[in-house]
Amino acid sequence: MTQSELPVLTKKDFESDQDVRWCPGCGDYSILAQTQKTMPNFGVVKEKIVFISGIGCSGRLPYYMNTYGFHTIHGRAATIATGLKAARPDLMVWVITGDGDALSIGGNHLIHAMRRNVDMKMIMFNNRIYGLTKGQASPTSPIGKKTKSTPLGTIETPIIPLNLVAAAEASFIARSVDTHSEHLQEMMQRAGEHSGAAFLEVLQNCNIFNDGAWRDFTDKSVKEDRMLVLKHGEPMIFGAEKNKGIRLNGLQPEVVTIGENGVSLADLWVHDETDPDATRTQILSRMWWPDFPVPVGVFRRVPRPTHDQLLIEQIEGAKAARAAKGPVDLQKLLASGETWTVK
Amino acid sequence: MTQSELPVLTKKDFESDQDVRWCPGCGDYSILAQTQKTMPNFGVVKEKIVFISGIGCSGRLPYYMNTYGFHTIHGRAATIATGLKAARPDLMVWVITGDGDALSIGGNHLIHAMRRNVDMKMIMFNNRIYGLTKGQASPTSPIGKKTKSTPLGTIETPIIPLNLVAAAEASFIARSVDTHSEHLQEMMQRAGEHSGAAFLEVLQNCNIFNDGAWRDFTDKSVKEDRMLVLKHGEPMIFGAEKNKGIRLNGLQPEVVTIGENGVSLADLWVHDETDPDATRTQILSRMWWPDFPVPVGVFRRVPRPTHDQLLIEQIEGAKAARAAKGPVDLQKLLASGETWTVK
Amino acid sequence: MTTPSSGSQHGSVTELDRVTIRFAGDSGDGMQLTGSQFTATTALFGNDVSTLPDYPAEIRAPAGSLPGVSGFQISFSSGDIHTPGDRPDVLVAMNPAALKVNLGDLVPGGAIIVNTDAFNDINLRKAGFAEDPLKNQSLQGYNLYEIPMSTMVAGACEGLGLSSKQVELTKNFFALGVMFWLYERSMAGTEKWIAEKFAGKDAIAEANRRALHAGYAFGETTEIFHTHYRVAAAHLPPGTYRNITGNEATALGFVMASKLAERDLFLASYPITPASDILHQLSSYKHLGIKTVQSEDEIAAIGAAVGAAYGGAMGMTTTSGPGMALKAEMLGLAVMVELPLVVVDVQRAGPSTGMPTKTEQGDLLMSMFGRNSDSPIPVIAPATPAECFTMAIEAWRIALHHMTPVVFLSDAFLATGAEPWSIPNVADLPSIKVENAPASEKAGFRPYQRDPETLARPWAIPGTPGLEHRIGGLEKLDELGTVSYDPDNHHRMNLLRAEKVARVARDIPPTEIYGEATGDLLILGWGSTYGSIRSAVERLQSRGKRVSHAHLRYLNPLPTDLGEMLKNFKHVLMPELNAGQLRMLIRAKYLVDAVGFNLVRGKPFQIGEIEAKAESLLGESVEAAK
Amino acid sequence: MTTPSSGSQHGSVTELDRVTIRFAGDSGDGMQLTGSQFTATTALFGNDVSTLPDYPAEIRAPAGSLPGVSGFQISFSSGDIHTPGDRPDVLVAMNPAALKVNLGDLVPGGAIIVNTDAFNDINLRKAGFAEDPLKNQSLQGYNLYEIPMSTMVAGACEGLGLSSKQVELTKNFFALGVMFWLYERSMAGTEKWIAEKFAGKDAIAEANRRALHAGYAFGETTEIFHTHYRVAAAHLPPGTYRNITGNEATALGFVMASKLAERDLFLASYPITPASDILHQLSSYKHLGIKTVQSEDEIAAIGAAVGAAYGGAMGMTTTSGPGMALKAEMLGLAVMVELPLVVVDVQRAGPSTGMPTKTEQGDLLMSMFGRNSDSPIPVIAPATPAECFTMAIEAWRIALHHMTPVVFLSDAFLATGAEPWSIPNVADLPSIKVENAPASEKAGFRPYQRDPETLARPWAIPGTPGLEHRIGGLEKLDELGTVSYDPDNHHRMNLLRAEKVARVARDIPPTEIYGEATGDLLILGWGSTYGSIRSAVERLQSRGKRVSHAHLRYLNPLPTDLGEMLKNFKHVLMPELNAGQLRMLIRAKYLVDAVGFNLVRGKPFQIGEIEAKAESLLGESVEAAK
Ligand SMILES: Cc1ncc(C[n+]2csc(CCOP(=O)(O)OP(=O)(O)O)c2C)c(N)n1
Ligand SMILES: Cc1ncc(C[n+]2csc(CCOP(=O)(O)OP(=O)(O)O)c2C)c(N)n1
Ligand code: SF4
Ligand code: SF4
Ligand SMILES: [Mg+2]
Ligand SMILES: [Mg+2]
Repeated sequence: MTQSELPVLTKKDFESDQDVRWCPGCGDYSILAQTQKTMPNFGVVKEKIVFISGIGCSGRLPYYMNTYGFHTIHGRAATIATGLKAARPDLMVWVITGDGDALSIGGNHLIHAMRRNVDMKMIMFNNRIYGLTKGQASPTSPIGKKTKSTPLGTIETPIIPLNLVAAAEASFIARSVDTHSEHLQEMMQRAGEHSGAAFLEVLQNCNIFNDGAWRDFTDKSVKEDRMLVLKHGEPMIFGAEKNKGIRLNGLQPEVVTIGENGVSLADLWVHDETDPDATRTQILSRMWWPDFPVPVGVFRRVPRPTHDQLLIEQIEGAKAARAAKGPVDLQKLLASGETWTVK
Repeated sequence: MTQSELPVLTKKDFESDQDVRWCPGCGDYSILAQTQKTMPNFGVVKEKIVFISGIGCSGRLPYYMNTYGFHTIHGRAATIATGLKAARPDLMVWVITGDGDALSIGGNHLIHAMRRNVDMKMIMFNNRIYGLTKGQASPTSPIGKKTKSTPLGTIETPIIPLNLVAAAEASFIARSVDTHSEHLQEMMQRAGEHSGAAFLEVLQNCNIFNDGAWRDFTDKSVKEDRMLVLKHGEPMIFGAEKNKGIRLNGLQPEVVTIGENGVSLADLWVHDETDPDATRTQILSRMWWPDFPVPVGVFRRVPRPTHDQLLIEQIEGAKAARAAKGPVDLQKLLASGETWTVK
Repeated sequence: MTTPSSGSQHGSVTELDRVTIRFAGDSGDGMQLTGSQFTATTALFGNDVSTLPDYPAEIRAPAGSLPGVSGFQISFSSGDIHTPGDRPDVLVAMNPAALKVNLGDLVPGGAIIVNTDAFNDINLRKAGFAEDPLKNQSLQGYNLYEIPMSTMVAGACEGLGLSSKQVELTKNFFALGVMFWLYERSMAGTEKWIAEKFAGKDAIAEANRRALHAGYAFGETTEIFHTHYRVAAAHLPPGTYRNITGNEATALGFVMASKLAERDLFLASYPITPASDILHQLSSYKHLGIKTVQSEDEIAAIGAAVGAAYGGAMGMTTTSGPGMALKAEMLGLAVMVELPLVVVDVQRAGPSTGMPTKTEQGDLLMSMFGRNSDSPIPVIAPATPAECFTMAIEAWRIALHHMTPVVFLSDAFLATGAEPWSIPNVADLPSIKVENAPASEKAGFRPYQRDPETLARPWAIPGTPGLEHRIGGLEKLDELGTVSYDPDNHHRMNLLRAEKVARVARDIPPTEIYGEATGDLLILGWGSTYGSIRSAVERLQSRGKRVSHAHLRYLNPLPTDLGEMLKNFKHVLMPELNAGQLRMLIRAKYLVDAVGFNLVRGKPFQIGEIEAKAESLLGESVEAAK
Repeated sequence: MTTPSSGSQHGSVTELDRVTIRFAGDSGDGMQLTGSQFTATTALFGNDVSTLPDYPAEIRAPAGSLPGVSGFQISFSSGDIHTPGDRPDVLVAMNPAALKVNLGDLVPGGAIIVNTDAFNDINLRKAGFAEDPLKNQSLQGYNLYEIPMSTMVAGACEGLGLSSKQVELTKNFFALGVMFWLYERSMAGTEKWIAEKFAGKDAIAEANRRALHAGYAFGETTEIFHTHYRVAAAHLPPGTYRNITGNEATALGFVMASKLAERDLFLASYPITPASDILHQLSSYKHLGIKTVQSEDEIAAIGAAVGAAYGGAMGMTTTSGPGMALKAEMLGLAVMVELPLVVVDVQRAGPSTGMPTKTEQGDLLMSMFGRNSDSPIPVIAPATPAECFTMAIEAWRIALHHMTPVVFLSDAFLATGAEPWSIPNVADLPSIKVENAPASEKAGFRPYQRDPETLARPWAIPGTPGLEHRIGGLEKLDELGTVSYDPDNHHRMNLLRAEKVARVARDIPPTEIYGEATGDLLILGWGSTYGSIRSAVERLQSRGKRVSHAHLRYLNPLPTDLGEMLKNFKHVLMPELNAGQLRMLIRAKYLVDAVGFNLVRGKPFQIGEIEAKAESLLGESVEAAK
């Protein structure tokens, strides 16, 4: 994307003239605010930024961004982003989606966009419910969750989004929380800076149909003890007293207290977001409250050529190879194979 | 499924009158033969067995089985199996699919069938190519693979099927090879015996459009040294001399030679297919020749209530609860809410 | 004329035969609740009623904003009525935005009841009023009733220890109380509802009860209303009635169909407005043995339904336009394997995402032709909310007896609109049972050997000894059902599939005609336009016009008596909430120059619009209408 | 009369003006190759040719089995021809199965050339022959030529050190050699091809060359053929020609369109028979800067195409029936956001999976109506393989100039059939370029402000300063393009979308009529039925019948001159390879009693069938035909 003239833009520049239409108190407001705050940092002129969304409450975000925006159809945003980025490598493409949009109807496109390493930054608003359609179960709803479509509780094992995208070899994987503004901004910043398919899960509160879905561990009062903020190259420490940590026992992570029965800093699992092997992310993604603190931060960030880069490479390569044989002549192309002339 | 009268059936009983129409030399022949051989072992009467397939060369298998069979449409076999099994828990449902059918167009249904633990046994014929459509790249084609649709080679990171279904919490995960008849039969047997969603990947040779895709390690002459046959509860040993093994170094498996620089049997990673944590499967699924021997066998087998069981449970529970309030009266149901009578 | 006859003595009573009221307020003001409470009471009282909720697409737009306005219209009468009324006689506006949005629809001289407390500067600005309409002359020409509702409920609820915010929430019950007094309704039903709804929350319950009574008392004691109104009970045919929406009737219809067919019902569906409620309701019937699955998408949903049907259950799926589009390929498979299946499309305004909460009749041609190659499927459509019950059973009767998928076309107006329903006697409903193919000893079962009468193939479900066979999407050899590429066989099978569906026409009731069998104009409709067309025709006939009404429930195949019927009228007018979809089918089939009346505004026709259009046609100039 | 005039002297020559040959053998026998070699040489020689390959759906059925038979038919002539011929005059049958499958099509008295070596017991049984047809009388009435081809090539290839299996593989070149001699063709082209193809594999190359010459020599020296045949060069209009299939022409047409529009071409597609070759060919044009993606499914493919179009590229997707069905919802989005897009549907026999390699015209109505609500899209269809080139450019011209998705309907027959194509001069082709909306300083850009003439909206691509805006599937406010639920706006936008597509009709060539502008019968067709209809009409006209032919390339909107044209004929006959899809549109729009002729057998009409149908109509009794 062009870094050419670096215009000094502010949050205001990224606010559209549409008034925002989410329920009062919805977590989406904060996500929108952080998005608008983060955009100026990339030094990308706003006409080169595109927000593509599917359908859902989350899907309305592009209307509120004063950039190019495309509110597409349910579950297919990733496919449109794939075509757009392939056609226009110069653009910065963001995809906004929900847990139903990305994991239910859109699950297949998600996997394939990730394995292709399409250079898009996908933010998934995970509220563990279908908001726009007024409260049905989503693929992240916990077993037993009673919703309009599951009055006796769901009977389906939920999908762990980050484990799934790791299986699809996503090159950037992160998680944050709607109300943890600074952290969310940082994650957006990191996602935006990554070259390749970035997947950012945002734990979002739907106060109307699934209020408090994450509160147990995201609440300000408890988050230090119940969430683990991953930091690259640092041992996994958490807790209000910063005295708890994660140790690996074989493949099994376990919670330990530093100083207690001989556990020292050195024993802790040190995070490495650049670990080429996605296994680490898959283990971290399974850590969940109350057994574990819930990890947030950048799980994975590995370099890999993007889909559009590889596509262009092939084209440039083919052009060069062809150029060696002289200029391309369409007339010749049409006449390829046996021809004959009638006088 | 009914074990009632146990008829003594043979392979012949499961051969339909249709003549088989695959290319001479296709790996599908062997898979069909092992399938027909295995069926009698379940003591299930043949009218209670159903084979459902998508579209592809693999999709033709049901025509050759003298059971109930449904050759559906591309990528959707899992959805049809889901409805069939929910409606008819008494049936034994097999799903036959290909790498394109299951992972490309059908990827989303695959994930959701697995997380729901639909009691179906899915056999995926993986030939790393689109056979029926005469040779395009599939999601398992290696990067750089030249095909009709990718004349300069694919640029997409392939999907590791077993890693993906593990991310979807499949309760039974296994791999075998078309030509390894006994092992393949054993895997089908185990899949058939599992209650819940079973996923069996069969490395299959398409001798017309992708000949020798697996030969490097499946060939009789080399397989001992290049493949790892997983056995529950046993250390991971391989090699013609049975002297090589797999040791875990942190999260990283590594190949070691028993007896060399102090490595003993005790150091080897012991396989546990009942490991509740799918991480093991995800690590094993990433082991690949030439860095590692390619694992075959049962990667994972964990008990979990099936989708149809849970559905029936809810229904029985609701019926019981309701029965307590007296018999269901449809007339009353229609009249629920405020009613009034006009004389 | 329905507005208070000013000058009359307080306490006096005005007799009316029909009143249309619209409750309008902020999404947070509980207007849908207020409306349904008034509806229930009014229905109970014995009036014929028809209702139409109208809520914003946004989950919850900003308080006080124009998009945030939620409305509920009810029309009730001493005679029988078919629509929620073209334009309200009375508008209850809880805030400026509600007034702004709805004033245009009010009849001239209509009554406006406002909550003056909500008319503050902020709200006025949000609603885009330059100045307070209550203060300037802009509402002349209406009967304006200004009530400080918030203040009144605050007073009424003193001492209950509730927050002012909680108290404020009761003002809709105050408004309801006023309306109850105004139209001589009993508060009993609502009081009962409050007691149940807020059981345990005594203070809240009491607050709402007080607000209700305060409103009623206000009407009675204050001078502001010079009269109240009496709308006598309607003379509905005898029977036990309830009020029912189309989605409710649809869900109950399927439950009943399953009972009448003595087969398990299986629903797989993916949520989508305005169809979701059918999924919700059937999901709550687990105790009836109904199996429901919320699938990962619409393709998976119809796939699961096909799988269940293959297994011998009554497999079905419910959706709306965009979801219906996704089911096309799987529907084609169902046509090829000839399994019974019911697909419900609750149509909404499109194309694409369109206006998800608004009504339209745009999916008829997609249902007919939205599949690769010739792929015939019966299509039926209910005409009123209550009729969804009967037609849901019809859908299954056809699917089962003809071994075919059937499309059931409802729409947003039917789905959410309500009317009194004369509850049928379950014992009187005829069986729609069909048998599975029986087990067989001898080899050579023929899965495509057809019933000579219906051309239906046998339903040979897995588990039946001796019938093991294979089916699929590839063309089948006639009778044997094995794969065949034989050219003539393919042609024959295409004809058979078409003929099988065509023969459904032998099996449907004759087309009713309302009015003379011959005349100047036949108004031909289908689906939810029934009410507006029927009312318009009643008016036209009452003015001596030779106009009749025919309304199709069976769109494919078309009734065999239709061709004749069309010939007997000078003109044929076809009002549709689309660009003329059924009209195209009729013109192509009968070469009749049917004239279209097509408005796609996301809402039902107004009676007057159809009336006017008919008049213009009767005044000749068919050309103009083309 | 095209069979050898027996009795004539050896070496004598018979003049013919048209010959139709079918090469048939096992899938492994290389019949497609043999056919295309004969075609290339024959085209080079200057005949007009038309070909039709016919291979089994199975990848490779068992050797010698009936489903394993692969055929290739070529018709060549000294005059110009439009079809690969109804029935072959000569059948080359490499094994019993090939004889069994194809004998029925052969003209009475036709010639049969068989490889006797393949007529052993096993093969005879596989083909289901009770006894050897060469030995009994069953082939009386044909001219049978028995040649032990395997034996002959074995002899010819001695000393090359090849396995007998390898040698056996050359027998198709032997057969080719025989045919070359029989029809006075040069072997040069094929020899060249062999040299290139087997470069490096000298022994193989030599073996094939020897087999070819052996066949030729066999014809020359043996007594078995009493004559050989001369089909003089045709008098095609001057120009440089090549032989081309519909899929090749389609792919080249899109390359050319991209050049003429001066925009990048982007193709996202999911493989499906018979459309895959377009993806394959365009994927091989990376050096031309064409970007191709094989998507995970058809929805993703059209999604990516829409994304590319949004970005300003020429985004397109290619598919066949079942895949087309899956694209419905995304096509609806493209209609709503009004972006240019081309969707190619190479139709195949359905419904559902149907007969994937066979041809049909069954997707017209799906293309027109297969989306939720009224969602108008232009639909065009090429009439011949070579015409796919021109129409591919037309598709893009319309898409770009009218800012709309366009459906391009090809079919399996066009896709795989071939004909000589007079290669256009690139320099002569007109530009189809359109401009993007220019950057703007001032605020308030209106993404739905339309061109007054075409009603096209501006193409405002991301990256353009000052045009930042949002689009989507929700209904748009006229001009501004913001989300709107306004009822009248929705109605207006629906009319605008319809009118925009209707205006494409201002922009298409007048409908050509072949024959008189008035008469007894107009045969109206579209798509690949062109050749059969035109040939039938030529014959009818030559017999003095007042029959004309009009062939539509533009199916939506229909040409404005069509209505008038239809009025000028007593009867209108519409042959379609479907149940009457275009006929329904024509009848509905013009209220003309067009009669259908509908055969769905997975193959083109035979000229004679259309001729006969026309005759029966001309002999009145239109009723019967209904
Ligand atoms: C094809 C299609 N199917 C269904 C819908 C209805 N629909 C709209 S949003 C949605 C799910 C929303 O859930 P999620 O993605 O979690 O977004 P949220 O509203 O929770 O932010 C559904 C089912 C649709 N618009 N289109
Ligand atoms: C909706 C749809 N899209 C595309 C196709 C064409 N098609 C048939 S099989 C197939 C892929 C086959 O590959 P795979 O699943 O790997 O099976 P294989 O033939 O290799 O066994 C495709 C693309 C189709 N039949 N239906
Ligand atoms: S429904 Fe939930 S997610 Fe949607 S806007 Fe309201 S609070 Fe937010
Ligand atoms: S194409 Fe490949 S997979 Fe298909 S039948 Fe032939 S060999 Fe087997
Ligand atoms: Mg959600
Ligand atoms: Mg494959």
